[in-house]
Amino acid sequence: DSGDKKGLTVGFSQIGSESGWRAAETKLARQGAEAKGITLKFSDAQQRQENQIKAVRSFIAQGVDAILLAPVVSSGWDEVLGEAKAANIPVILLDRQIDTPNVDLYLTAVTSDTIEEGRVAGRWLAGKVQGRDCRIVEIQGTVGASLVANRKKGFEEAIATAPNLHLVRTQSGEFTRAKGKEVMEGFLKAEAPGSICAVYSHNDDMMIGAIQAIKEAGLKPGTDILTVSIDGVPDIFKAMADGDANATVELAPDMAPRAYDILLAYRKDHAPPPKWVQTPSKLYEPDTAAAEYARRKDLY
Amino acid sequence: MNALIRTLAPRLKAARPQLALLILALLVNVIVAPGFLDLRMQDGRLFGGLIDILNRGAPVMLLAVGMAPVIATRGIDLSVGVIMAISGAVAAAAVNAGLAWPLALLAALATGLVCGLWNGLLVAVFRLQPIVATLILMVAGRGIAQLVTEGRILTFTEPHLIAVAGSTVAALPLPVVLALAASGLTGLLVRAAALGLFVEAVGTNPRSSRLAGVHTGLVLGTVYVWSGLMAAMAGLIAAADIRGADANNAGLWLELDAILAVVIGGTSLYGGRFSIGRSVLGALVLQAMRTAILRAGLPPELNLVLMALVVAAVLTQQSPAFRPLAARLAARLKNKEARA
Amino acid sequence: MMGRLLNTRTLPLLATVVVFVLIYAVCAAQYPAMLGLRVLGNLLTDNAFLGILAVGMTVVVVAGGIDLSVGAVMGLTTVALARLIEGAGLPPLAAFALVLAGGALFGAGIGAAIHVLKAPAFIVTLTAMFLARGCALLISTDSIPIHTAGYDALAGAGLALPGGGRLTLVAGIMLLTFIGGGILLHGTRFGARVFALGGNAHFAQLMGINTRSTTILVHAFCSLMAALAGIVFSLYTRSGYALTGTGVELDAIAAVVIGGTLLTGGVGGVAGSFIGVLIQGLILTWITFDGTLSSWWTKIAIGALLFVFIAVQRLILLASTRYGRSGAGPGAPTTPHPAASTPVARSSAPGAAAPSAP
Amino acid sequence: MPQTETPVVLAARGLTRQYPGVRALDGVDLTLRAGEIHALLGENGAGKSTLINLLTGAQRRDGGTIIVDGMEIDPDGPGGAVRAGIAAVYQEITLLPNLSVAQNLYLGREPTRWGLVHRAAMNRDAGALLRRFGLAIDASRPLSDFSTAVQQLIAIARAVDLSAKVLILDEPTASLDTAEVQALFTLLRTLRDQGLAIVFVTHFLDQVYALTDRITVLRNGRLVGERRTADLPRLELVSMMLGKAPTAESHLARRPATSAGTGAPLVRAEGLGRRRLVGAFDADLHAGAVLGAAGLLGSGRTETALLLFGVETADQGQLMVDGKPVTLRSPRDAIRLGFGFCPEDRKLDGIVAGLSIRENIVLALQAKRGWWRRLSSAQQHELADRYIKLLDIRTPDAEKPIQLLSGGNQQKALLARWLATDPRLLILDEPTRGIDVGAHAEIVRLLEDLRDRGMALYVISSEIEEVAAYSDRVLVMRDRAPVGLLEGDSITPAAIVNAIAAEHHTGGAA
Ligand SMILES: Nc1ncnc2c1ncn2[C@@H]1O[C@H](COP(=O)(O)OP(=O)(O)OP(=O)(O)O)[C@@H](O)[C@H]1O
Ligand SMILES: Nc1ncnc2c1ncn2[C@@H]1O[C@H](COP(=O)(O)OP(=O)(O)OP(=O)(O)O)[C@@H](O)[C@H]1O
Ligand SMILES: [Mg+2]
Ligand SMILES: [Mg+2]
Repeated sequence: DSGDKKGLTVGFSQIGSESGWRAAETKLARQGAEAKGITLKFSDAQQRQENQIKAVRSFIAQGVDAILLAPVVSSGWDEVLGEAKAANIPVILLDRQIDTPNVDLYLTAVTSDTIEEGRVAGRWLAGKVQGRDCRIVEIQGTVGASLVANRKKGFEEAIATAPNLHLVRTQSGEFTRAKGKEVMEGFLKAEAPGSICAVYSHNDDMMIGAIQAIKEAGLKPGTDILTVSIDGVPDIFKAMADGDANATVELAPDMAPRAYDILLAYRKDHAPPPKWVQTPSKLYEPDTAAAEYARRKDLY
Repeated sequence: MNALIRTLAPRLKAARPQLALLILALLVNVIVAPGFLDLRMQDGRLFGGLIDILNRGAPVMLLAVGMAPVIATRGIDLSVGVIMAISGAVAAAAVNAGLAWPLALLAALATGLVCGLWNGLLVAVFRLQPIVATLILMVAGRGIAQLVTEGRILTFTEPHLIAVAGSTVAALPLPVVLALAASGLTGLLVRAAALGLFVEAVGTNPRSSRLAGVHTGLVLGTVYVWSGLMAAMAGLIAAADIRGADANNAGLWLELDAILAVVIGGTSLYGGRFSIGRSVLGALVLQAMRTAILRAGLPPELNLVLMALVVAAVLTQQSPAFRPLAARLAARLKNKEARA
Repeated sequence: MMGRLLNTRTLPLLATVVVFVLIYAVCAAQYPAMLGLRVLGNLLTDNAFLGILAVGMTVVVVAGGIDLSVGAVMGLTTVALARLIEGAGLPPLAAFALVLAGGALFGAGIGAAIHVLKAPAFIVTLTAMFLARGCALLISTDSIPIHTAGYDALAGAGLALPGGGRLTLVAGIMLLTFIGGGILLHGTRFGARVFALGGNAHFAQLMGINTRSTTILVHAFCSLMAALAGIVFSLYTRSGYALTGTGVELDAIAAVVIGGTLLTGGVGGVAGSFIGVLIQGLILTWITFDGTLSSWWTKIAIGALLFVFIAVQRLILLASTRYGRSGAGPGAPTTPHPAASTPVARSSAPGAAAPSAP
Repeated sequence: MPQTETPVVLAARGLTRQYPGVRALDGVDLTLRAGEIHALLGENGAGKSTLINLLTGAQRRDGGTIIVDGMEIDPDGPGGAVRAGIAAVYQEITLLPNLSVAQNLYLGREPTRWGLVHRAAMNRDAGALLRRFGLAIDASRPLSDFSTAVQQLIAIARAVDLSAKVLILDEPTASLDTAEVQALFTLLRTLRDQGLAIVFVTHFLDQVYALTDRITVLRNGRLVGERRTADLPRLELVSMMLGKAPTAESHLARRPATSAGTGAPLVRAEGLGRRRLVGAFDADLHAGAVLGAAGLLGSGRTETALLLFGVETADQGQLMVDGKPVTLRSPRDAIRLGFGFCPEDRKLDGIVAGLSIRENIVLALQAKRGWWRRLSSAQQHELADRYIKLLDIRTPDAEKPIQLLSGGNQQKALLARWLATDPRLLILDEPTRGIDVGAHAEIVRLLEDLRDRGMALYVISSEIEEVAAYSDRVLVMRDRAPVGLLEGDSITPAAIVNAIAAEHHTGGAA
């Protein structure tokens, strides 16, 4: 194959555009490609695995130089990745891992550790409330989405070590602001007034909805009820800066640029990269929120 | 006053099945969350479970108000969910671009109008089957909304726009007032003017209606435009509620809720008779059940199954086959009792 | 000859084929790679499950109904299969038989509910969709890979085509399903009953058709096809996942409608649906080949292309029905004209037809 | 005619059917003997169709027994009835327009080969079957390609082919012309002679006497009596049906308007026509006069009405209203000019089933007034009640859904719809089809009354005597083109028949 960087064509099969976070990931993928002189073939799968498989097949048919895949589910990729391999096209997984006995099918995976994200959130909460008794409600993502089980599992692991933390209610907010708000309203009604001490949300959008619900119920989010969520979208930093939220665990959206670097390095020296390039799951608190907001608001 | 009673009484009587369902759904809520029926006044606004249901149900109420006449013409509007998303996005983008809030509101409503006009054109002039005609906008419309927001949630701080969902009129949240006012206005338009008769005539026999001089194209166009307008209003409420336009998720699958509400309201999907009031009741029934499911504290994996069972029960209760069956069952029970 | 070829039934189909060929030609001119057998093979394989769903949907729609539950039933099937094979250790073929039977039963239940409750299919199948999806999530919220050796062999089976393409087993199943569906719908007594039911359920009943059993069988068949699509999908991905096929029912309906089957029932066929499926696959392939469209422009493009297809089809139909008054287009509401204008040979001579004053 | 009593094939006893607000059938008996043609007679709404529906199981009965060949049967639907040897042609054509003619004929019992439907055989058999009815049509064509008359014949053919013991025909001749009726009668007589029991419903008394052996009369859902046709004089039959002695005067005495057709016409069609629809025709419609249209089925009479009412747009000729040229692009244009139109297909183009009688009556007037000037409920009720009374529409109240009325009463409600708009020109396509003797006379009187009050009428009818009786001019159509215009004293049934039949080569080689 040609080793020149110029004229490199990369196909990117994105899950869809269901959230601001994902829009940011796509945006960074495009910007990064432009910066590195890569021609990016982008395909939006609209949340469907079959569309992703179709896209990967089309990429192969077009003879791209590499494929980025943000898989919507963890299993079911062996066949199509096998085809890519047979065609000698390296595949880099973004954002989510896949479940396969044959890790040779892809070059590497650039993802965060989603269980760890839950753990970070749980550990922060345990530290925050110290020994105080705390009844927690959880707003989880879409039932069946691949992150949900892990973010739940990690969080539960972390709070299991602290006997004073109790997860009392969990309901799905389907990753959306509106549903997050509705679910939180329900929690506030269903639990005895003042008895909820913290909310854990699987993403920031739902948390922003929940914060509004808490406010509308006449309580002070961040004070009366602690909040911790995952993603690190600009609006949650704004909320933290305003004192309405307590913590967020960042899921860095710059997965594609990292993948480009790996890819270019690989094409240069043909040394296989590590199978998992883990992105950090950093926790942010209000102290840095204003600065972080300023840094991010144009990124999204 | 007497006249009011005379017009309302038969309607209430016709709405007995829906009222029964609503009461049942509210009862479930009471069981799930004691204190559900409590109402309290705070800062000049009523709070309580009933208000929540009205407030949360407002968007679907509006959609159902627009959907009922559409279904009565033997049509269907699958695009209302995305019209919500587009209009919300337009409003948010407009205020964020510095447009005055009244203009932003008008722009959002105009968006709904244009979308409805497009649907109406395809159905009435181009003569496409309504499902297909509105499917086109359903597919493309979400993209249009995302084009406006670039896939982000467009958060806004314009107080007047937020007030669409956040303010209070006569102790009720504004969305509730808006939804009720829209149903009242639509009801008036439909029954006090002749539109209702034309809609029902076109829905049952378009050929006869045309021969009788009814402007069928205009009637069809109007109902889709109205549906678009109602959806735009619902979209404004949804955006104002979360202070942001979420083009990706606003109104997602709500068209199905609206259709369900209209059907629970007793309108046949084969066109003909329809009732705005009962469709609104249908929307409330749905919201009450959804609220109960959300608050029951059961694992979320069960949500869909519960929803399915609830709708199945509603369908059974409404089915014409159910009444004699229930009567027979009751009779048999009575017999058994008598024998025992 | 031309007249026979261009009658009201074949015309929508012909228009669909013409549109398909036109668009394919445009695509191929832009991206020559799309011309190869590889892309064609992919088109069949990648849309195999959709094609199978479309066969079932065609039958339901011709019978005057609709089925919104097919995507969910397909998803449920994939999870059930994964559980049965990976969890319970059932041999794949036994698991297939089990889910097919389950699918048919589920559909029979839908049909029975529609008949007994006199409820519209739209709502009953919407409820069934909630139920199937809910059950799938109860079985497992995770996606479950299937690694049984036999499964891989089945999934990998296929014929190599020249040019790097493959005619896979799943594509073969789809083609067979279309042939089988065509025979069922157009060649059997059952098919005639389906058309009768869709034409006018009440009249069909007056003509002695058992509408209850027909409704039940039609929906059983559709869900059976959904289960088969689930099997194909699980072979295609070698895994089971509860959210598989979300929204696919609308694609299937669109394929059926593009293929010239009327949603009002009584008119249509599976051949058109086949083209409808290919057209949808083509749209997506073109969009990926293009590769410059953002997420939102992708959606807009899909909607716009759908519109263009339907518009072109209607224009073709309108242009050709100018030479004969009858014929409803695809997507057009049926307003049958009772007195069409075809002259008819009468055996009684005009002289003999003169009435004698009574 | 059989002299000795043949064995009873079917005995129905005490059949009862209650609809909300109407007891449509109240303990009615019916006895059918092998090899007889049995007329079932009664006014509109007497319960004839209901009785038939109960016999075939198309509707559940509330009481009574049906015994076929000594065995009690309980048909759970038309399928069950067919298995018991009973087949029926219903009043409205209940065939499936989306299927081919052959498929309609053999639905549910298609010939098969290797388990698949043997289309070629089916089409062949269908062709052979239809030839017995004088139809030489391609049975593989969709049913919707054919006219009502042909469809009616196909429905009859299907029932004849299905019936083993009992054949029921509910107003089979309503849309057939004389030749077709004769052909049908010949066939029915053959079937009778083969031992079939045939039930025949009609409103044409001539046909009753020409064909039937025995008569059962219903009135208001009750049995009035059963007689042998030969023993029952016409006048007595009519009084059995009406429940009172009929007025002596025949409604078919010629009574044209006294001063009709003079002066400028209200509406004048000059060479109006449309390609592939109907050839150019001239017509003058005067206030206070009736223009009749006569012709065989399919001669293009309906099409002239479609052009005059703007349902189809003319592509040649000129329409003048009040001496001014106008172009009609839709029915609304015509209505604005004060036209009204009662179409021939009641079910498809006329009634809005599901809406009440009241709503059906006010529909055209309301459409004329527009969206905003709504008729108040009080006005609507007043209008509906007035016309229900004026036209003697048999219904408990105006709120009943119109599709539950008997056919004749639906026709009257449609007439009411147009009368309510107070039209200047009323176009009536087959206004007396399916209407009973009593109502027939009423409608004819009503038309004369409307004419005398200065309305212009254009009446299309297949009943030549009727056309001859009240028309001031008669337009004769053949092969979609006008072939003659009769005026004044030259209008006699014989003259019309001659005009239809004469010089058929000039009628246009369409
Ligand atoms: N489905 C129904 N529901 C309620 N009433 C009905 C229904 N069908 C018929 N009726 C009523 O039953 C009575 C008998 O109707 P039927 O159709 O049997 O009359 P008919 O003798 O056939 O009249 P025609 O000569 O006009 O056809 C009528 O008063 C009619 O309004
Ligand atoms: N005897 C027939 N056999 C077959 N087709 C016929 C016959 N008579 C008419 N048609 C067709 O039926 C259609 C209906 O005829 P049309 O309505 O123009 O005639 P009409 O004079 O109004 O007759 P009608 O007496 O039914 O009102 C026409 O398209 C004609 O081709
Ligand atoms: Mg009758
Ligand atoms: Mg006619």
